[in-house]
Amino acid sequence: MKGVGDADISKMTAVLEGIAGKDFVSANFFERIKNTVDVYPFELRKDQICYAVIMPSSKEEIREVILYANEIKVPVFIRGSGTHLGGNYRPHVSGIVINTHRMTKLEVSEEYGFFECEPGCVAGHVRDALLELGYFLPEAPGSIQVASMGGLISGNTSGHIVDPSIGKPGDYVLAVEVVLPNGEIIETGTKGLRRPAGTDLTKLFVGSDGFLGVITKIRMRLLKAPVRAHGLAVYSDLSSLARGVQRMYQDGCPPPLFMEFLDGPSAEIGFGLKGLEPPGGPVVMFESISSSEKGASGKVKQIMRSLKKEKAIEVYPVEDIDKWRRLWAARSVIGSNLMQQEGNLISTAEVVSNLKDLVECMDDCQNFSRGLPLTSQLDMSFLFGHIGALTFHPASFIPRNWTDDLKRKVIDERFQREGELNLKYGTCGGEWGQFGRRKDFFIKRYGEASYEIVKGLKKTMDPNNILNPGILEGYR
Amino acid sequence: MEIIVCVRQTAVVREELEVASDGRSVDLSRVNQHLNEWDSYALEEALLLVQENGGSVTVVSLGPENAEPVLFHGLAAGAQDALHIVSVVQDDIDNWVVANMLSREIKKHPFDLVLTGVQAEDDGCGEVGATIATLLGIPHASMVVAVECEEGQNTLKVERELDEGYHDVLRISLPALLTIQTGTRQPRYVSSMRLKRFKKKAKITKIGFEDLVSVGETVAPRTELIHIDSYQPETRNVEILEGSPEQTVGQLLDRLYSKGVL
Amino acid sequence: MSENHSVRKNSEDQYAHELEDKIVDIVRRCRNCNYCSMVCPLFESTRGFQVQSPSGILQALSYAIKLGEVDGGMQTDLRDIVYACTTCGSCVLKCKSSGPGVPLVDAIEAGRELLVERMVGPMPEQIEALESLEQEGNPYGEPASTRLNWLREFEKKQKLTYKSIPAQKAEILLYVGCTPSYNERISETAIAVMKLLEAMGADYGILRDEQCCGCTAKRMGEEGLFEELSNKNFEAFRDSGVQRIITISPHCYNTFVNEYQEDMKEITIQHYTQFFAEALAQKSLIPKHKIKNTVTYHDPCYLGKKNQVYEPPRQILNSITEKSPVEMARHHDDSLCCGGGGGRMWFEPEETERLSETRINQALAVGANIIATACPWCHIQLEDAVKTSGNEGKVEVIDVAELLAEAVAEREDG
Amino acid sequence: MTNRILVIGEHGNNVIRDVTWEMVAQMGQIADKFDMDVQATILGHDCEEMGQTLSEYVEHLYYISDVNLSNYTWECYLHALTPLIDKVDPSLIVLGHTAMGVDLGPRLAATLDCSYLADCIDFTFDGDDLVVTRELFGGKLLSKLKVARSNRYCITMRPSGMGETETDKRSVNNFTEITPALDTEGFMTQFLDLLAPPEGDVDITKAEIVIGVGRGVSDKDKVKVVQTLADAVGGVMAATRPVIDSGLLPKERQVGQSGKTVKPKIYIACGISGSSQHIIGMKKSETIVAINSDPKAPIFNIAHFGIIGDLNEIVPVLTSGIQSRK
Repeated sequence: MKGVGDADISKMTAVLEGIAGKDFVSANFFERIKNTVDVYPFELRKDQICYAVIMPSSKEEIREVILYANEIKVPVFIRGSGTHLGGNYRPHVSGIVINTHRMTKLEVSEEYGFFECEPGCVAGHVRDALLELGYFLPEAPGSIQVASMGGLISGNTSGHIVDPSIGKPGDYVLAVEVVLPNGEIIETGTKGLRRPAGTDLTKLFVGSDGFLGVITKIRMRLLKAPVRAHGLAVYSDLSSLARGVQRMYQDGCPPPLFMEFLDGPSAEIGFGLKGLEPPGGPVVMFESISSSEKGASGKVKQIMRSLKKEKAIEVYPVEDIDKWRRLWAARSVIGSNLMQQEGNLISTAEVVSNLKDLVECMDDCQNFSRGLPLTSQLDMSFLFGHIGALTFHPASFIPRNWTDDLKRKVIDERFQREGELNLKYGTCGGEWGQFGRRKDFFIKRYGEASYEIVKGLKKTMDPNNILNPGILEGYR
Repeated sequence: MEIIVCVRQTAVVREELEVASDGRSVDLSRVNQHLNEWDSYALEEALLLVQENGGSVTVVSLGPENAEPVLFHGLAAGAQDALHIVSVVQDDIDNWVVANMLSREIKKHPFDLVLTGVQAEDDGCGEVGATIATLLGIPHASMVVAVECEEGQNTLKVERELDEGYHDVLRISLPALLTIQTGTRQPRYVSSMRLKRFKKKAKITKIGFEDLVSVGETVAPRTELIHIDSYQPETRNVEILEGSPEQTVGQLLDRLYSKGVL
Repeated sequence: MSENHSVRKNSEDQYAHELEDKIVDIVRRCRNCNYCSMVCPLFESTRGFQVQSPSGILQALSYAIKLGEVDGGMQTDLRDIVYACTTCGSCVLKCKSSGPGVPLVDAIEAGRELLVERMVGPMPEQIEALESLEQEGNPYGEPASTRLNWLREFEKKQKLTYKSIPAQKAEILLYVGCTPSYNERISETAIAVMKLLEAMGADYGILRDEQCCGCTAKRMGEEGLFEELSNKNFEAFRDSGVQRIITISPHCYNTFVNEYQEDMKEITIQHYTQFFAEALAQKSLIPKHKIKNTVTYHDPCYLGKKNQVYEPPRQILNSITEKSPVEMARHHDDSLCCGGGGGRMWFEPEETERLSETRINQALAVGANIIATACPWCHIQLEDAVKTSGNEGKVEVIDVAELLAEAVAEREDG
Repeated sequence: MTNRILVIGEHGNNVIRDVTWEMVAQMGQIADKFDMDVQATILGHDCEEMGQTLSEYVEHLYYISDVNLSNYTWECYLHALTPLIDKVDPSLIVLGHTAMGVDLGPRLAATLDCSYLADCIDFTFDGDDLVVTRELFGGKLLSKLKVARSNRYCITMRPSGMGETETDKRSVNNFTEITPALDTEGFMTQFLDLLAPPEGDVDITKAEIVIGVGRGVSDKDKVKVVQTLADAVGGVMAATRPVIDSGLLPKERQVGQSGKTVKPKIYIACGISGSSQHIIGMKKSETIVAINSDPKAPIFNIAHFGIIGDLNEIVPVLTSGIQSRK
């Protein structure tokens, strides 16, 4: 539908109101804006502002919206909480936004051994609800207190969780209910605890970057909440820190659930903000889980032994849970802190290493901005990440007074560099999805043939390219 | 569209009013004054009409020196010009004189539309509007609740409020005078900071009666106020029920049931 | 009338631009992470559209300023969005958990100022209140001359030793505030506070010509009116020579402490709960008997979240209750706003579930039959909610001062 | 000054409006007192019958008939009336203080260049001077005004809401029909449409019990409280203009001059001060109960039973009281 005018918008709105009711459709200019922007730090362009926002309450309503969108050839974007850091899932052309805010049913069926939730459920709420019953949600994005389950499962991201420890959320998803881009509603998977052998369509939608279908229900296995134990190591330099982590794996230690690191400067700030003694060097903090106190603390000791071997300044278990909470908070506040204070714009990259080259990758990430004309001008850069998952987040702060155009250029530069490094180490991003701004990388990494497969898939399932267009095509 | 809005300052009555010792006037020394509610709707209508159709708004008021605030209010709200016909204590004024003087001043300016409120909060006469229209020889419509400019033609479509819930719709040719009813389009709020700013910079044109009346001519009032009373209710035959809520309600129900109305 | 066409135009208008810059500067620091919406009473009590959350309001404001084509219906849309906020400050506390925090409420209130300056704000229903504030010094359309009527009535029942300031001098000024002065039910709080001051034999006085502290004007975005009121009040305070001011409303308290001129710091400002908690500690007030009911305390946002005064009211309640007070599911800095702040007392905001009713249910859930609060507006909101939720007789809303006054009062029976 | 009074009658929906009867009645008294004649006129089209009826109560009735008078516009009425006024030469022209009177009165007076007084609640002659009583500040004060001596006065009379009052027939039936054949060519105002009041879910004029709410009922909650009372007594809710304007209740619930007129068995006025405009619309109710915190409120002047107090306290008690007696 070219050149959508106000008249079309009000017509569209009327139809949508017919679907979800007047109260749950908005053509309010500002509501439309807010549903188009996310954490990704770019101003949106006027031609990106969505036409209308609908908050459906059921898969049937979503189905009707999708059918209508196909009929008038207007794209549909699914909106969870808008917390994607890379801007991958952000609408880049105008369309209808389906906001899942109202779809928040959560049912725990202990007798079956699984729980089912709707896409609008906030991961943090699900986590807490499960914990009350003694269960554990295999999800830990930084934004857990707002991020929606629909988004997390569509991206199949576990956030900070160390994959070798418990894998990805997808490994626990037994089934999903999906509204297809052609309006069909299907359910995949099983009600049993055993996953289908052979073709399991669940895998198609979990981690589909959201462009193959709208997930309207997620069924996940219930996991007993583990016992947790914690440890911390301080190093004199980042290379030995990296070697320590390598050692942990080489020694065959049971991988921790979480293993974060901060470089000197960010540790300094983070610890300071949370009223902790500055560690006096780069620091690794980790959490091991087990079914028993002994098991968990045993794992921590085992890991500590490996870490020690790489001349750590100090390595010790963290028994005071409150201290651990503050440590955990310390690593998350750095970004927001500088942004809130200065209004500077934070740009983070996601570089993943292979085990063998971890030290070299650490070194590359330290010099992330080397040779980048703009990025190298930034004096404020930090390095932190989920080192247990071999993941680095080189972060830089772009001064508030730089022009939007310059800011864009910097971020592009950094995207390029991120790509180069992931290519170099034969890896890929582990948290932020594969397409959107990463499409070019995907082709370089996996080749045109692979890209064609996905395109073909999309074409078959969404001939009118109605659902979340742009993610697959990629955009800057 | 050139619009002239007649505005007036009236008292905000929140307390019992004292009749002055002369028995012919009300002591308003302690009472706050503001823009007559009906006039504020007229002003808003004018500002919106100009926003929608272009043109400018002029506010005019007849009143004593201390009536200036309503004119500043008009300017701060968005009027371009303000005219103040200054009355002095000696002036013997009734609605006839007011309408007469206003029409004389309005004649001096180009206009397509004159707006007034339906009536003033104090005397509630609703005399001035239609009288001005007559004196200007232009049509009027009173108790207007909606105005619509008709493209091309030099006419307006106006909706008026009638009795018993009825409304009527008229076509009226310009120039014309409308008296605007309240509850139509919410008058904008003018902040005290805005008002201060405009009091500093804005300019009000002052006009004296002598500028409007030729030598020897007099505009005499047609009514003379002889006496003001505080309200004496017509003899009440109401039975006021006394006591706690429970008691009063009890008595009331007894009576309603015995009367058989319940 | 370009300015009515846009929230951005009319560039010669410097004051408006300062406001716009202030807003843009604050929003720039907002990462739009939406953590705030998770604790926002507005987001919780409405349909949950994105603009019904703190970051949503901020985005709306900043884009209105950036895109600058906001006119007609959009202006009222923006107005309704910006005025819906209760200004409870939960979002600011949440934001602080990940750094110094973005002053979201400041941006929202600057937005209201901007809308008022552009003659888009305030909410239509608030205009009468502002006119009344300007003319009578209270937002209730009541004559200034009847402000002390409650006191005259009270004097008929009890001999009082207060001084009439400025005619007489006193060490402590009891700043009554508008709601206790004009709202019959809330006058009871003022009366209780006076009984306590009398019981302490305090040297206190009341302003003969008290005026609104200006909080309401400020919340509605009427900065000019706020300045007029605050200047008048400040002069009255200074000239009275009092060393201490005790307020009944947390809103007056917050205004005096955080929004008045620097010199105000020379006078000790206390909410009455702080003052009486000290009095109890120093034994200058001694409870004679204890309250048997199960009491829970509702934190007024302007006392707790805005000023971290959490404990004094609890200390008071602890000292006068038989079984120690119970806490509702949400309390202290996680407390749930009653919905009455931010000028919302004067219009009907969207509420799919009324915050005050939610609050009543939280109180019933912990078996409380008295909800104690220390804010006139919370009091009104909660008392209404008891009625509208059909819980009359089950639970009662009483001000901390009333409970304390009862506890210290001479009585034969225990 | 002549001894003739001319009443300009009003009608609507093919009935003579109450205000017309009120004017005829009051003018009758004045006429008797000061030895004057009451004459009246009715303007319209196909209204002869009404004219005939009215003619029995006045010295003379002029029925001005023209197709252009089927709907009121000040311009047509003015053109139709001025010749008649020249003919009758009345010293007192009386209109109702109604939408029509407010619109036509000042125009007529200014055109005839005679003095005008609006919304008079009482008047008398002092010699040749007309002395009228009217309200100031919405009824807070009463003012007496003397009208400068002249040959002609034009006034609008406040409708009392009492409608047909005791008026004896003036025996002789003098009825004249005038057909002015108005030429509206070049008229500046043109009637386009008459809009009937909005149809509501309920017709308050049919209800036997009406609960009226005024400014005292200032928000949704208070409306709720009153609604429960209405439900308890099986009545319907109505309101004064300010309440309607504030959007708390739909327009079709408005009682008063610019709203509907109700005559229920019981009218319970909650928080209604009793402006004349409202009283007109409910005064004829069989039993009027007023609940108001202000003992001075004019509503108590016409109420049968009054409770002075805060309606938020009293209404719930009343509701439960009624439920318990059922």
